[in-house]
Amino acid sequence: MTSPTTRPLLDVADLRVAFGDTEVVRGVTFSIAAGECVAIVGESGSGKSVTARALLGMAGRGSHTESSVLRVGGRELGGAGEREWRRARGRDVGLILQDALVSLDPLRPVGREIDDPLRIHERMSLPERRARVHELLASVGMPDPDFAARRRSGELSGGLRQRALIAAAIALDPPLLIADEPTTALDATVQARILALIGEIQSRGTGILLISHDLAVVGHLADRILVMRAGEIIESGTAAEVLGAPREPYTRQLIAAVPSEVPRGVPLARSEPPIPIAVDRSASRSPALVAIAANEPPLLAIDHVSKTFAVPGGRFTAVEDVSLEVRRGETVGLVGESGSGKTTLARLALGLTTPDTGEVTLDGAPWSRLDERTRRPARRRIGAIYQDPLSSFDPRWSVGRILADAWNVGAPGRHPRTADHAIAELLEQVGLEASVARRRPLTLSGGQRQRVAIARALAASPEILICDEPVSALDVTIQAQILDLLDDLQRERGLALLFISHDLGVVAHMADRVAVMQAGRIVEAGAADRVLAEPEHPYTTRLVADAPRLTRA
Amino acid sequence: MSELELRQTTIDAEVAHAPRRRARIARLPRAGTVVAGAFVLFLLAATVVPGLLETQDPNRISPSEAFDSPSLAHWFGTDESGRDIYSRVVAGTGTSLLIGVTATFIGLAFGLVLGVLAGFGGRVVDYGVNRLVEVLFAFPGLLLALLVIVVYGPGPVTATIAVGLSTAPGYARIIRGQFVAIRSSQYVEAARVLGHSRGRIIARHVLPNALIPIFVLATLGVGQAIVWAAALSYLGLGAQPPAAEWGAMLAAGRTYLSVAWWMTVFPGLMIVGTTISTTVLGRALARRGRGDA
Amino acid sequence: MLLLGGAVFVMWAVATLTFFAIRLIPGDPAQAILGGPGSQASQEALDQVRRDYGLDQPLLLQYFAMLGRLLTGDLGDSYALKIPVAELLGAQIGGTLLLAVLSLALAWVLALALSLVSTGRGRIATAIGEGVELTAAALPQFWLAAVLIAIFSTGLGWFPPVATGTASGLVLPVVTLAIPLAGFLAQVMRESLLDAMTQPFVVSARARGESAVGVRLRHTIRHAALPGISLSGWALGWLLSGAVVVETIFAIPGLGRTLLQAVTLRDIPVVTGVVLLIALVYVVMTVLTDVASRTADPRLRQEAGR
Amino acid sequence: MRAAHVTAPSTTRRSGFLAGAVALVTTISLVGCQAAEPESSGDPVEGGTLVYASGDAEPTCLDPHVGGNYPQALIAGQFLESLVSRDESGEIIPWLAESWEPSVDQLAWEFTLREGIEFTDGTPLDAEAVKVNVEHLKDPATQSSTGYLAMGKVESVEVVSDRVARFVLSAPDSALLESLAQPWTAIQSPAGIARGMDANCQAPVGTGPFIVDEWVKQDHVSLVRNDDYASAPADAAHTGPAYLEGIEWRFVPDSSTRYAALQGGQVDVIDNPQPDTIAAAEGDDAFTWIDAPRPGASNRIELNSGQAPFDDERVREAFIRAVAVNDGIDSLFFGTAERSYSPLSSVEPLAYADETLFASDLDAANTLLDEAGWTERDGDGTRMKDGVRLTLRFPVSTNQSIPAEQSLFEQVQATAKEAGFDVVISLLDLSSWYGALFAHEYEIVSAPYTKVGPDVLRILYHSDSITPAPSGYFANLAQLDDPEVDALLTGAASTSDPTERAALYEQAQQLILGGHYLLPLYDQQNSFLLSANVQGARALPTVSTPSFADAWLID
Repeated sequence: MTSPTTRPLLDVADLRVAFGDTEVVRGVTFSIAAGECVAIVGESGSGKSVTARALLGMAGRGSHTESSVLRVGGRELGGAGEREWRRARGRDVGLILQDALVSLDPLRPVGREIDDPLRIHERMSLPERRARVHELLASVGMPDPDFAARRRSGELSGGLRQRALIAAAIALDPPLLIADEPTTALDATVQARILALIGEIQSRGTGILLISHDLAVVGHLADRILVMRAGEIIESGTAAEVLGAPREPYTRQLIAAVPSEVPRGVPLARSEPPIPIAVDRSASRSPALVAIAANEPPLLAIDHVSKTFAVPGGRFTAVEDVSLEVRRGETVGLVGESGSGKTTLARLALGLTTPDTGEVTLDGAPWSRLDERTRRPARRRIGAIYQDPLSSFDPRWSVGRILADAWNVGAPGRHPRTADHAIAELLEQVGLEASVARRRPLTLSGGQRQRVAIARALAASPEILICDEPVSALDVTIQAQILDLLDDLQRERGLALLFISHDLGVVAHMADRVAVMQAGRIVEAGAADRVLAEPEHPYTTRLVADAPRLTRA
Repeated sequence: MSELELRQTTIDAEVAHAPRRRARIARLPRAGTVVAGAFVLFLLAATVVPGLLETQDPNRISPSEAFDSPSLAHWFGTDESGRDIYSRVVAGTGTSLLIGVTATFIGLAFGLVLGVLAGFGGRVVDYGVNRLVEVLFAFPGLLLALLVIVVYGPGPVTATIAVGLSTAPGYARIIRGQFVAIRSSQYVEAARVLGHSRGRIIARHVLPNALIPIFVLATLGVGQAIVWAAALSYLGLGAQPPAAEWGAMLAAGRTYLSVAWWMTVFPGLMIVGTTISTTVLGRALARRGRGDA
Repeated sequence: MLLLGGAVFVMWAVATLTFFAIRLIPGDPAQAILGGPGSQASQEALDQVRRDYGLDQPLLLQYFAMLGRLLTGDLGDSYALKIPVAELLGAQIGGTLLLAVLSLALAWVLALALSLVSTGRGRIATAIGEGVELTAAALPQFWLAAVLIAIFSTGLGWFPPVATGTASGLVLPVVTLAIPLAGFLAQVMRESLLDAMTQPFVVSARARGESAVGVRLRHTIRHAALPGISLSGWALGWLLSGAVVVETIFAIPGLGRTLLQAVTLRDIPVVTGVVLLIALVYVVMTVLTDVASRTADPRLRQEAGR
Repeated sequence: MRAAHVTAPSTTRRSGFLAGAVALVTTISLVGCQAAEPESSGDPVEGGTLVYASGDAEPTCLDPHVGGNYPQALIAGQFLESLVSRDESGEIIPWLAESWEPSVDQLAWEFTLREGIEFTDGTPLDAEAVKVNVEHLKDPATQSSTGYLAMGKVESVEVVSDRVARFVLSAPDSALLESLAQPWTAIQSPAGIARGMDANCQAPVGTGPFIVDEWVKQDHVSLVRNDDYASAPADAAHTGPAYLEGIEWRFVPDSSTRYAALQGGQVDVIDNPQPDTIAAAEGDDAFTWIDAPRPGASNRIELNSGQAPFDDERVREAFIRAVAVNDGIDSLFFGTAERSYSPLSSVEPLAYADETLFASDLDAANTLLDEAGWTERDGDGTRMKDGVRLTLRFPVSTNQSIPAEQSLFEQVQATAKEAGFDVVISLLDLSSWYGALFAHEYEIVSAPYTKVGPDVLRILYHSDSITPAPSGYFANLAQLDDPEVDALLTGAASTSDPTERAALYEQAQQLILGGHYLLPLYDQQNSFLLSANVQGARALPTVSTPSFADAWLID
């Protein structure tokens, strides 16, 4: 832990940003010293990103920014004009955004993007600049800098392009670097390396302002943490203070919502969580469920299934010889990084894709072998929940119509008036008011949409739900609520869940058994606590090691 | 013909970025929609009851009043035979809109058949239809129109058919694209997972969602069809005298551009006004259909 | 992407379609050969010509004979001008392509400029921009040409109304063709520009100190231009149709005028030749724009590979 | 004995893919150029290239022997010359032939050629060349239409000496000199002809003041001065080479563009100007207007008397009485065209006009229609008889009728409607237009016809012309079938007495007009607008084509 040195790189006092009459940042005060990493934590809409942008004079169109102090690199920029701000951007402050795929211009070679600050701020010759770009790419750990400089962001892997984005931000070695959700879209292993890279930059004396919704990420890097909510900083302190002894209930709620260390069955969102020391996972599991799981044949059985797709110049194997069983009332977690074949496996389970070899059976009966016409009546038994609920709704339909449509499948020919009643009931079950039925999904928040999606899945009275990254797009507290909801519903209805996620923490919290997928194969499977505690396969070991963990104390 | 295709990109963008679009559209002046609505109402009135709006018989000649500039007696002036241009513009609304709407309808109907075949007919049919559409694209639109007219004789009917046919490949390509996009969308997948039949999914999800953007395209197509029919009139192959069709009026007035600007400006304004107002309204309706704004 | 096989198929289908469609046209080809409609050619002359040109053969034989000639690159002789069609069109294609390509380029520039100027600058600018686009797209070329001539030739005397092969003579025809096309292109470009302007990379670029103008010129303009590239094949076809009117008005020798004249004269070999040539241009252009789009935007390559 | 009857429809104005535009003269008649002949100011100046913008269709062959239409005549006059010409009084005057003499039986004509004339390829102009030309015209392989018909009675040409050629006729032909005055029978270099049709079409070789240098299709023909020119016609303003270095003959189909180009100084001369531009140019010192109506028939609307309803003369008269065109002609043609009441062009001295037959009288028209049994009316106000509507199909060629004329037809339509006629105008391209005529799908039609002399009446109104040619063509569009008219026209063509001939033609015209077979409108309009810097240009008094042999440019 570094302590603030004499002269802060950034000094902000009473920063306020308003859009029209709505104030979204309300009196934020903090400072960052050289070599220090300060993190702002908050959920979407808390004003953390607007704060970060305001520090670059880029709060956005139609915004009004004021502050009593806004000193960047020793220069007061409060009330500065665009020209003055431009001189500061890139030179005094660098910015790293989430997902370099869209944060780097997809049509320009990354070398040009990195070159931009050099061209704009420095009088350097072309060869000098080219050499500097090479140097920068090498310094962020790019394997082949010259090759990479000529690539466009879409032609690089997620980790490499994020490195390129960082290289562009530190091109002029700015004393302050703002990282706004720098690792959010990345796989765990990549995330760990990018965080290490940021830590390395920090160790060179650069001040870092880290913006994140993820306490686990923040915990790794930050010296001090500011918790933001509704435009205000409600709590601040050293990382140890905030994570170890949170004063504010909201902070405690945030910490509790992180699922990774919370055992199966313990709600994440509802009450004050106990500070877990060592919890016996199996103890918290309901004995009834275990009994069911043990005695019955698997509800869903995936048996030596393979699937390949034609790609230019050959075939791509998405799923290779995978076997997996889900029993009634059980949650099976499927973990893997992007591109590992998780989603293809989900589609195979749903009967949307037919396997090349192997077979999927439902309740011991053929499933993948059936033709669509025969399979159709049984489809209601398997429900699905997607990462992006909005795109899974017909944009023209209201929530009520969406639910009625699904409900009719569960029991065709039922009376329409009963449907209204059923819809209200479904909405209540997922924690929504009955009036939501009249609204269109577009007008709902992300969490509400996912609740509607769950309600739809339940409407058809399924026996098993395939959940493909159901919470990855949600804020941590919302994620906690959705996970709790799924947990409750499972308990009430005896549902089986195939829970697919890239997030080890979420899977650890949800799953009874875990299967780890890599490059189309299941490399390891077994009871959740065993796999995560004592991984056997090196890949699993690396996943577990790289997963961000909330470190307290 | 297939500026429609260009439009398609626009609409894809609208669909893909519905929330952003909403924010943007909300900023557009509502007055625009109102004005467009009023204009379309005028057009409809002129189509249904032209007699109420005309100030005199649109075909009444009066050589002594030829080339009179706009005045209280003749709001839009008179043409080379002393006919009242305002009354002719009103009288021509029905014909012009009929040409525009029918041609668009023909193009759309052909496009729909081809698009549905390609979108739902399986790989082989899709391939075949796509090649056919490519062939039609490679065939210059105006030539197609010329051939139809030369074979079946000039006149509003053949001009309409000709314009309609030449727009068909553009529509077909767009409609196919719409179908393919919606067919592979997640809400169609969600409906499949619920166990809905193919026919029900097409009827309840694919068609309605595909047709909304196509409706917007069609509103643009109407104006464009009128412009194309006007080009045929310039070549002397469009509407036949004394029909007061806008394109024909524009073509006739071109000769006298230096003598009587009003002969072309007013019919021209009608075409432009029709294109803009139907487009504005079409977009507004599409937004309502999609549920944003 | 049109593969070679697809291209050959398109050419064959266009040739076949043209061959049979043109036979539907009333009018005796033999008369077209003997001085056109209204000629008073004798029965002997008509018979002689029918024999010479194989017009007395069954239709299917004529069709295969035509295909055979096409395979050897022989487009036949013009009925009216009695010179090889290839020679006639060879002299025309350059001018028409030059006209079309210049118009396309100008349309791009105008559309880009309009969308850059009017996008993201508030609702009034947007409304004006959209109004200009729709109006431009709704302008009939023959009328636009007359107005441009009235202003820039007769009024100001800047450009000649008759294109005589000089650069200044091409200005008005190119502008006439480009304005409506620019109206269409701008609508699409505005959309992608707007899309690009909300992308995070714009924030990144500005955070590096790029100015608003710099962002537009170095970043978003490329995104706006992309649909312009991919629509060039279509646009070229549109321009070639428009060339019929514009070449007539500005007295430019070219394919459009040749086509119109050939249809009027029922000069079947010339009509077939022009149609095939335009189809070829379209096919080549489609392939080129496809390649260009993929080069400009690596995302498209990935989609294809997925 | 058959009279010389050779004809073809002519093209006017913008069109031009008509096979023939013959002007065969049966008598020496006065065909004048009514041009406001430009006043020459100052002395001729050497040099400069004149730019001519033609609205007529571009010829498909520059050799007027092939086919033979007006657009070919327009340009061929610049580089080809005929054996004889005519002056403004209508007198035949020497050109390539310095004198001629018919035999007593009128079956042989000896032409003595000028001495020392060479074609521009160096071939001498001799009797052999004349022989080759006539044989070329008569050879079916040449595909000549107009010239072939003009040489109908010429059996052969004999070479009497180097300079004397003897035309041997199958029958007396008083129109021979006029036939030979036409551009379609112009004399070309035998060596040029020997190159074959392709080469000769591209650049015919003649004796004229200019030489074809290059023909860029659809764009222009470059003509350069013939520096050895020495064969000006007898009425030329000067002898010897032209003052101009050359002519750039451009094809500009759009009339507005043509006028704009003239205004901008891009071109020096345009043809086929729109009436409103003529009116505008007339009041402007910067332009000169040459008004040169074509010889032959007037522009008129023919009434198809061969089928219902116009097989009833009362209905024909009713139509002619019902329509009003005078105001329309005034306003649409801006005073540049004068109403005609004759079947013949006003440049024909034997033209007979009767204005009283054409006075508009709606009441009379209604009475006549009532008498004819067209008493019912349908919802539109169109008259009906036995359930048949009084519909008049009116095919209009967009290639032949300028916009003003099309507008006039719309006015005809509007005024005829008041009497209960439903006139259905179809705007057609030339091929479709002929198709409609050949199929008799018309009740009224307007078809211009250029031919020097009143013999055009025989072409248009003799019952022989009802029978279609193999191609389907027939000239008697009114389907006038009257033995009395036939007898008068045949007699007029064969008589050698000018007074008797004039009387016969007058009687024939009285019958044709009195039978209400046609509605004359105005002369076949043929105008040129010249920039004021063009001096000394004129329209030749043969078929009113422009001549630039005496023209020069001032700056």
